[in-house]
Amino acid sequence: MTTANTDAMRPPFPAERGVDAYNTKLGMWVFLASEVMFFTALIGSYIILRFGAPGEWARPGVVLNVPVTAFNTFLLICSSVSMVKAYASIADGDQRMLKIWFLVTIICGAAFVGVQGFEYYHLIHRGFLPSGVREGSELAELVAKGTLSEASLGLYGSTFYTMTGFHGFHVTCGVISMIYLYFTKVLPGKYTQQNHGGVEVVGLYWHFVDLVWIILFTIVYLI
Amino acid sequence: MTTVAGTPHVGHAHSDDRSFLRKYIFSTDHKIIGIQFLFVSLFFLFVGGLLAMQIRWQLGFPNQPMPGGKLLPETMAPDGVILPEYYIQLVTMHGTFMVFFAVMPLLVGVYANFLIPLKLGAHDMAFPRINMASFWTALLAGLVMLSSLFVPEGAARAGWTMYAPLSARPDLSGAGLGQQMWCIAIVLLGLSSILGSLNYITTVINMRAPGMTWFRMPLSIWALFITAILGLLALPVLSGAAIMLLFDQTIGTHFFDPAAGGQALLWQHLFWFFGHPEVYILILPAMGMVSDMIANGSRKPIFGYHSMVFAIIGIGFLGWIVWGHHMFVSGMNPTLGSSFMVTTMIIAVPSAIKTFNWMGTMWRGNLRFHVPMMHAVAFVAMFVIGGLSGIFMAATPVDMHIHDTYFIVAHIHYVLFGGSLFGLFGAITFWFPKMFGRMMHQGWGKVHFWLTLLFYNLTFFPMHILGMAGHMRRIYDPTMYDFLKPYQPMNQFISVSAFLLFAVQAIFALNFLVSLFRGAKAPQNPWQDNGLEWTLPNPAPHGNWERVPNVYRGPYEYSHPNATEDYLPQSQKLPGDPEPAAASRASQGREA
Amino acid sequence: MESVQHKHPPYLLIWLYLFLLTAAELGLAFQLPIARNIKLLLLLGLAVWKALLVAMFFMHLKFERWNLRMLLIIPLPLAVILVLAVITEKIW
Amino acid sequence: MKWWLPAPASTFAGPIDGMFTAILIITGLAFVLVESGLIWFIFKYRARPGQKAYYTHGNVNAEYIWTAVPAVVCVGLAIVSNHYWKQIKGRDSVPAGAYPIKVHAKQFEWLFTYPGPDGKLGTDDDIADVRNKLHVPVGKPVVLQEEAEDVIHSVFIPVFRLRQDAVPGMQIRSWFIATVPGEYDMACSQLCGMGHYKMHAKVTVQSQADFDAWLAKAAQGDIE
Repeated sequence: MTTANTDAMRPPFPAERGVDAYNTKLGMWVFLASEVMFFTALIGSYIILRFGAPGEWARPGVVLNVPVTAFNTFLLICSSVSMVKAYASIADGDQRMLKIWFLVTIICGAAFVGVQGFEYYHLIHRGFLPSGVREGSELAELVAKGTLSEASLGLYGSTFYTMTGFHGFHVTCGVISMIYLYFTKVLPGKYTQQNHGGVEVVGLYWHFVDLVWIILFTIVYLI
Repeated sequence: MTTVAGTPHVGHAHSDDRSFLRKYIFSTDHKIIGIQFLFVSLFFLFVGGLLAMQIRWQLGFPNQPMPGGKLLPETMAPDGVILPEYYIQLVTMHGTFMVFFAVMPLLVGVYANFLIPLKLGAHDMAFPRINMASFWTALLAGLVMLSSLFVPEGAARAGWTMYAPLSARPDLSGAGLGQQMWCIAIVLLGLSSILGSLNYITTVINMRAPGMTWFRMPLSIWALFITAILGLLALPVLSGAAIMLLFDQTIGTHFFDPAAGGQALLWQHLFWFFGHPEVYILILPAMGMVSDMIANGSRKPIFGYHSMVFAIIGIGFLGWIVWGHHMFVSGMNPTLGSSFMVTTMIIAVPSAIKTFNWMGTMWRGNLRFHVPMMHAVAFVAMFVIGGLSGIFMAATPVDMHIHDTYFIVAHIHYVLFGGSLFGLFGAITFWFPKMFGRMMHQGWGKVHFWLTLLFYNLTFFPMHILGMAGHMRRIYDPTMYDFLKPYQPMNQFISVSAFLLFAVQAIFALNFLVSLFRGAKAPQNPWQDNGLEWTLPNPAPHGNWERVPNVYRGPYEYSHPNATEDYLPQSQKLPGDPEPAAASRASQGREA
Repeated sequence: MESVQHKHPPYLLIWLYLFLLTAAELGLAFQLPIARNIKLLLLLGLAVWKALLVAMFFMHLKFERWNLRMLLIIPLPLAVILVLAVITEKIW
Repeated sequence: MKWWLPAPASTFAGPIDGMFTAILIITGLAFVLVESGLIWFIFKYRARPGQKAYYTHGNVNAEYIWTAVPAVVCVGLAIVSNHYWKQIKGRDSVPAGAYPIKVHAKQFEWLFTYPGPDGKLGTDDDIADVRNKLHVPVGKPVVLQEEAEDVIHSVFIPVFRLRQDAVPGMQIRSWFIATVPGEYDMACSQLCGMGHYKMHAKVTVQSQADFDAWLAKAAQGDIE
């Protein structure tokens, strides 16, 4: 009785309404506001620590593999587009295109997580750890040659792995929930032109994750 | 769309065929979840109190065996004498339990859940299942925190503020696993609060009964709404910080480790950026509920409803830009200190407005001193002391002397005990009939009130004097210091008062438990209140309303000239009241 | 059901924008020999531009009512206050 | 047992105690006003048969007054606070030629380093790492250069009204002028671990001559 209405794409009636958004959509926006603050804590700490870091911060591209991540960025942007296309399809009542675009989104998202795992594996292999540089690794040699300043590498590792790790965690959560929706709602054709709140709401989350990555990519990899 | 004016919707109880487990344990009903929060957080309140008693024993009677102390293991108190390492665990866990697992869930978990749908005329929360998840996450967090007391090295040892680098370095604090469990529990609690907050916010924005416009909402709901916003935006910062702290402890990151370029003050900034809104999370709901109780007890509309609302909003906003006043002597840039000092002084103003408006409400009223009203008036009286003592700390030069002394301890207890807990005792008594269908005993309630008020002041007022003398917080043995030796009798006096204060809470506990089973059956509207919740039977059925009532006026129309009684429920239609526009906007009502 | 009535925004065009902006960022970061501070500002500007594109079109903020937009705007000043206050700390 | 602040022994004590007293008077007035008002209302307006409450939603003028008065008072206090704050902690407040003493805080003791005859820290003639004994000359500005080895500690000397955290990774300066010769307690006021409570030092304020004599002896290793 009470939950029946929450997924429908209209505000609950009869009621005073603060915003013209149905509950799940409003709830997702509210949740995203809190996510902004969570990433503020992580990104803000990064900015603050970088400002006060001893020794020169590693220049972009020295430690991190930017081309791979640029490809990853591209993947995530593509998945965002396919997500919004999926939404537009079902808003026009097109079940077939919804299924296709939704699947593309899941694949791009999963590929992003995979590439990030690959990136982590290689970084750790090269000696880049959350605590700094591993003794006797490739990066340790760069430090010995003076290409890298060791003083700030500990902070570099700490902030890099925490920020990208938590972003990756969010992407993973998004992929899992999309797979769940794909099999329980999308494939059985439960979304309709009138009722497709789930696609819109998971889309909001997905675009937000994309948005965070756009910021992270710039400030972590390029600056 | 007509609602029969003021008629109780009795006899509409839905046929409820849910199993016991669904109904009382894994329930999605906001009322049951509120009650679950109530029992759990009262338990943690008891735990926090028990820890405080041990602190007081050590301070009053250092190095003497504590009565019953032999029950504690050797690692805490050999022969009943508290060890210094156990003492700082006590200090840490008392603060942690009281702030995060007692007062915060009591105010927000219990009353936001219980009151928001009932007072706004909704069937339930916007997301009942998320609501249930929020409770179970909070319980899990509490259990993790509680069990950390019993791991080999004991619980976290860096104070409830968990200042790094002490908290980040197991080799320096002496506690490894306990510190990690603290972080994990706090992250879980943050998750629970965020889930709860997004529920409260969505419900308040989208699910108000027709006619329940923003400025017809009771002040309790306004306060809980702003509290939810504060929680929504503050808790993730704490969670982020706790995660970084956890990584510092476990995987070797260097966020707060100055040796590798990390910043010790970063933790303080993040913590207090969360921490100051948190302080208002701990007091705003009590302010809101006290406003309801004072208007009810005075039989008079609240004085200056709009300015009360704006004061709540103002506190909610200013609460974000005062965090640096916890850090005046931390080595923070003194110029930054000046700006924080100014904002801190300014935040005193909305609190002053609220205090005077409460007094204005009582002025020329017809005061009924039922137990909730007594607690509400005591709230005002005690909150004033806590608020005024805050001005001493806001003045930066004075803060140099009283920072980290018992003056601060006195201040926070005047606000959290004198404020929040008095508000809560009142609220528990006030909504007890709504929760359980029975009344709490008024006579015993009054006995409990007077004894608590007495021993509470005897416990916490002398702490101001100790603080002025320079008595530091969190020290194991004050008799180590020549300048504190003369104050030992006062410490003993405080300890004895604290034991008595703790003991008289048994009256409340017994009253609560006995009333649960033997209390007098509650009438429909025991306090003759205007709130929507009192149009329902006690306790309210699952789903609350058959048909959502229409709302015709604000919540505080007591002694209205046109009403026959001295109260006028929000859903009672007087001749000439227009039907709310939202009621006719759509034909699809949400019938059961 | 307002969102159905109005025409969908040109999503593929925005995708193209995002792609080009990302390419521009990469070029800026690694190819262009300009002063570091200017580079930093330009890169941040591009990132904000991209983020705004995503928020406005993909998340439909452009088509929402102001009070829903407010929801996401409220935390932003708080974030800025936190970071700025702590950074002033380092500058003294 | 004194029911007041400790006896003052530095130049800061005057303004700080003065502000404390002023705030006590102001808040005391507010306290008396509110509490006596409450008690008066409780008696005067208690429920009586036949009495009906006065139906009003408030009074805008009254609200203006009780918004404006606290606002003015608080802003006034803020101005006064800031005035003294700048004198005590301000960036440029440390007097030129203040006598430097290095304070090295670690779990759970204080190590003080005094400059030798050259009056400068960091030179060979420093009298390094005097444990838990702070000696200062009376009437002369002294600047403590605080640093911490492991965790945050806090220098707290109640009679001087001086408190300043020592933070690892930061160099923090904190100054005062002692006014009354004598022996005082110094404590750590920031929880710094298990032994926090026993991290105390003795502060001796003495005349310049006595101080010089003590310093000369300390240079020989005799710090008593």
